[in-house]
Amino acid sequence: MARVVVDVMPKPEILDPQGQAVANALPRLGFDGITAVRQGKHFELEVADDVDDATLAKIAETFLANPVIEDWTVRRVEA
Amino acid sequence: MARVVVDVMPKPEILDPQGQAVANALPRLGFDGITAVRQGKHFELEVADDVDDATLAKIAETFLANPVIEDWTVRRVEA
Amino acid sequence: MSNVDTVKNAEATPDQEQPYKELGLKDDEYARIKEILGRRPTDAELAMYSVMWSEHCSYKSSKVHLKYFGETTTDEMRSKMLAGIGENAGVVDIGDGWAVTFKVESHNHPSYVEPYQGAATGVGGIVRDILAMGARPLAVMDPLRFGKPDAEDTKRVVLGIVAGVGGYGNCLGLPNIGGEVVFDESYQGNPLVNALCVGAMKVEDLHLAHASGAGNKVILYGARTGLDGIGGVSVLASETFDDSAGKRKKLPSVQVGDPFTEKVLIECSLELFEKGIVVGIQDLGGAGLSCATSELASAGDGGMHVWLERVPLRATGMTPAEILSSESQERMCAVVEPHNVDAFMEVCRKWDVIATEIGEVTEGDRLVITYHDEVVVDVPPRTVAHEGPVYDRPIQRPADQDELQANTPDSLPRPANDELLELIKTQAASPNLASKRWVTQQYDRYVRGGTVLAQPSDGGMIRIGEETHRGVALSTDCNGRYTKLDPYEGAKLALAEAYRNVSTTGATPVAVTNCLNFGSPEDPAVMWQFEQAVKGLADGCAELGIPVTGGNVSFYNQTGSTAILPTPVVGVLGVIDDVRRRIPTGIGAEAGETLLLLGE
Amino acid sequence: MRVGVITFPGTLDDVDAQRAVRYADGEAVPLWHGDHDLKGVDAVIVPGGFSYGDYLRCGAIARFAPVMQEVIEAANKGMPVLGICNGFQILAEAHLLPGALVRNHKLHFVCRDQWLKVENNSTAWTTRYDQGAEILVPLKSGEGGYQANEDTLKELEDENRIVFRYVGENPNGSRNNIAGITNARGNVVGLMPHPEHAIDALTGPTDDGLGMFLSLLDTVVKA
Ligand SMILES: Nc1ncnc2c1ncn2[C@@H]1O[C@H](COP(=O)(O)OP(=O)(O)O)[C@@H](O)[C@H]1O
Repeated sequence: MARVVVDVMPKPEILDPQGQAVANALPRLGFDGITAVRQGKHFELEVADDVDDATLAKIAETFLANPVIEDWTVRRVEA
Repeated sequence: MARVVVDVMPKPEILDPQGQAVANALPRLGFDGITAVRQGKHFELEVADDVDDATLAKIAETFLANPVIEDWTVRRVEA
Repeated sequence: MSNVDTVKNAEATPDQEQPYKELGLKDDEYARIKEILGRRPTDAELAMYSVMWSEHCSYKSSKVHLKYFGETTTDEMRSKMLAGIGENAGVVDIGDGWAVTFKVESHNHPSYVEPYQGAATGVGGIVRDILAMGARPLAVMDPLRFGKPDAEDTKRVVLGIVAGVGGYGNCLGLPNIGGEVVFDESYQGNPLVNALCVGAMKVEDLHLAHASGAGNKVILYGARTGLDGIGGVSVLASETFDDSAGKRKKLPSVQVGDPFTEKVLIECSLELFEKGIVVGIQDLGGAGLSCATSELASAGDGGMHVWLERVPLRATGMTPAEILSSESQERMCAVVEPHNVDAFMEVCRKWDVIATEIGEVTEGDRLVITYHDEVVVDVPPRTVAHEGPVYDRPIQRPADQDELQANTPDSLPRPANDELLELIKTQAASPNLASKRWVTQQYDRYVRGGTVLAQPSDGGMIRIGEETHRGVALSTDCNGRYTKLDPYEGAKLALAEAYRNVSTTGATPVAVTNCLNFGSPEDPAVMWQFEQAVKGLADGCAELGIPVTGGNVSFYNQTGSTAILPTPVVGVLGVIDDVRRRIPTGIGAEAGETLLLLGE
Repeated sequence: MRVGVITFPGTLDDVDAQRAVRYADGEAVPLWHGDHDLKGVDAVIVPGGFSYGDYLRCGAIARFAPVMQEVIEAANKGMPVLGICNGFQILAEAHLLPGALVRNHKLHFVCRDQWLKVENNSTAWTTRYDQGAEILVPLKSGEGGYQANEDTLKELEDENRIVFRYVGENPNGSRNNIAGITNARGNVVGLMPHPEHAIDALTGPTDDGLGMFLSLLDTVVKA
C-alpha cells in the first residue's frame, strides 16, 4: 500500500473565481500580505503496490482532472 | 514573496461523499487497486515575506478550513 | 508599445500582409474593410471587423430570411411590442404598467467542449441580455438536446450541462421554470444548449442600448478582462505574442463562469437603473468590447472615444486587439452623464463591483480607440456593428426529401393487441418520454417566491406584479424530427405546441422568441431547411396574430458533413391578469373531474 | 414585530424571507452585511442563497461580515435568530449552532418538496406546530448534509435540540436525518429546507412554512 497525492489546479490562464473569493476576503478579515490565491482539489489515494506511475497519471489526466481547464500533479508520499 | 500551500481534508470520521464517489467510479473505469480516496481542497497562496507561520496557521484554522469537519496542513514551497 | 499597430502605422505600411483569412474573413470582405477605411485596417480594427462580421454576430447568412419576420408582422401584431428584433431582447407591454422582456440564445459548441462551463456561461450570457434592457431577470428555461442516451460521451455531456445550467442559474437566484430534454443521434458531438431568460420592468424604465449626448462617459463595470475567447484573434499577435518572460501566452480554451460576480452585477445594475443614472447600457457577450462599443456608438447620435489602456485586465501583456476581442464574462458597459459618474461609482463601490471610465461620447461620427495615446482604431461604428456583409446563399431542397416524406408510418407493421402493453411500457421508459425529474430536480424553481407553475407543468408561469397578481407564462418547444420531414410545417408545429402549452396554463399568448439551430449555411440543403422554417414560423405567427420579438440563429451545428436535425426552438410568452386563475397540469386533483378531448 | 433580514452579496432568498415576515404581520427590516447595525429589530433571519458565491465553503466568508458580529452578540443574549439553508450554514460557521453542512451524498443539487417531522415545538420559531406534526416545504441545496461528531450528535439528541427531521428517504446524507437544529437556549434555529417558500399554496407546495414566522410572532409578543 502506498499513499498517493494528486493535486488538481485551475490552469493559470483560466479564471479562478474560488481563489479570487478567498483572496478578496482575506484583507477584510485582517490578513494582509497575501497577494494571490488559487484554489484547487487535493486527492489522497490508498494505492496497491502494483499500480504504476503511468496508471496514476492516467487516472489524474482522464478522471480526477479536467485537462481542458485544469493542471494536475501526482506524487507518492509516505503513508 | 513565498508560495504557501494549504491542504484541507475532511476529517477521517466525517463522511466524504466526493472521495467515495471517486473511489466507486475507478473500478468501473477499469482502474483497480485503489482502495480508498479522500477529496479535499488545495490552496496556493502568494505570500509577502513578512507573513509568519503563526499567521498562516491562523488563516488555515479560522478561514480556509472548518475544524469541525476538516484537518489542514500548511507548508512553504519554492516559488 | 513599439509593436502596437497604429492607424499611423497602417497608413505608412499599406501593403503589409494581414491574416484576415485566418480570422475568417473572405477576400471581398477584407477588400470592403479597406474601402470603408481608405487604408488597410490596423490589427485592432481587423480584430473588430472579423468578430463583428462573423456569422454569429452579423447574421450574414440569415439576415435576408429573417427580414420575413418583419414583413409578416402587422401593425396590430406590433401594438404591444415596445422593442423587437434588433434590440438585445424583445419587449412587450403586459399591462398594469409592466413590460416583459424575453429571449432565447444558444451556447451549443462551447457546451460540447466543456459541458459545465459552456452551459453555465450560456445562462450567464442570456441573463445579461435581459438585464441590458433595464429589466430584472426573473426566470430561466433551458431547451436541451443530447446525443444517443447510451453513448458513453452523452453521459459526460448530460451530467456537465445539467450541472452547469443549475450551478449558474441557482447561484443567480433565478427559478428554472421549464425547458426540454431531447435525445437524438444527430446531436452526438453537437449537443444544443439553448437558454431562455425572462425579465420585467416598469414600462418607463426600458433601457435601449445607445450612446447619445456628447460628453457622456462610457463606463465598463464588472469582471476584469482576460484572454478568454480570443482564440482566433491571437494570430494577430504573432510579433507581440511573447510576453516579458519570453514565453508564449497561453490562451484559455474555455471560459469559466463566475455566477457570484454576475449576481452582484445584476443587483448593482438594477440599483443604477433605479437611481436613473444610466443613459445607455450594453452587455458584453460575444465579441466583447468590440461589440459593446461599436453597437453603443452606432445606435447613438455621435461618435465615441475609448482609452483602451484603462480597461482593468486579468492577464499580462494583452494587445489592443486582444482587449477588444476578449469575451471575458460578467461585464457590462454603461453610458452615463458626467454629473452622474460619482453616483455611479458609489453604487459600484457598495456592491464591490470594479468600474472604470474607459471612454466618452464625442461630437463626431467615428469610433476612435486609443492605446497609450496612439490611435489603434478609427472607424465608422455602423460599418462594424450594423453594416456587415449579407449573403443570399444558395438554397436547394434535398434530393432525398421526397423519399423521406414517402416513408410514412403506413409501412410499419401494426402491433398486435397483446403487444400494446409492452409497447406502451417501452415508450414510457424511453429517455425522450420518461420523467425529466433527474434534470429538473437539480434546478431551483422556488427562489424569489414568484413561481406559480414549473415542472411538470406544460408551461412555466411566474407572478410579475405582487399586488395585482399579473403574471406571464412561457413554453419552449420543437420537434426536430417533424422539422426534418417538413421544415415549414415543423416550425409551425413547434409554434403551435408552445402556443398550446401556454394557453393550457390559462395565459393568453402574446409574443414569440426563437432559437434557430441548424447545420452549415454553406450547405444548400440546410439553407433550404432554414428558409422553410423561418417562413413556417412567420406564417404561423401571422395566423395566430402574435409577433416574433427576437431570437437567435445558431449555424454550423454539425459533425463532419452531417447536420443536426433542424431544430427551430420556439418560445411563446403569454400573459395572465391573475395568476391565481392558473390551470395546473394534470388530472385527478379533485374527484368527479370530467376529461374532455378538444380538437380532431 | 420588526424582523431583520440580512442581505449579503449573493443572498437570494431575502425577498422571500421578507415576504414571509409580512405574511405573519411582521415588519421586515432589510439589514446590510457591511453594517454593524441591527436597526433595533426583535429578531433576525439569515436567508438562503450563495453568500460571496460560497466558493470556499458555504457560509465561510459571510460569517465574518460586520453584521454577523452583531447577530452573534444578540443571539448570545437571547434574540431569536433563524438561519435558512445558506443561513443555517452561516450560523454553523459562526458557531452559533454546532456541526457543519457538507456536500449532498449524491453530489447533486437537490430541489424538491420535502416532508419534515417537527421534533421540537418549544423553540422560538416552532411553537405553532404540534409536536410530531409533518409539514411539506421545499428543500433546495447542494450542501445540505448535516455532519457532527458523535458527541455532538448525542448531545443534540439527548437535549431534544433536533427541531426537524427528514421524513422518508434521506435527501442529502444528513446524520440522523437531521433537517434543522437549535441551540441550547432555543432561540437560534437553523434548517436546510425553506419554510419561506411555503407560505402560500400558490407559489409553494403548501403554506406549512408560515408556522415558523407565526411562532416568532408569539415569541416576540410574549417577550
Ligand atoms: N431542461 C429542462 N429544464 C427545465 N425543465 C425541464 C427541462 N426539461 C423538461 N423540463 C420540464 O419538465 C416537465 C416535463 O417535461 P417533458 O417530459 O418534456 O414534458 P412534455 O413532453 O409535456 O413537454 C415540463 O414541465 C418541462 O418544462
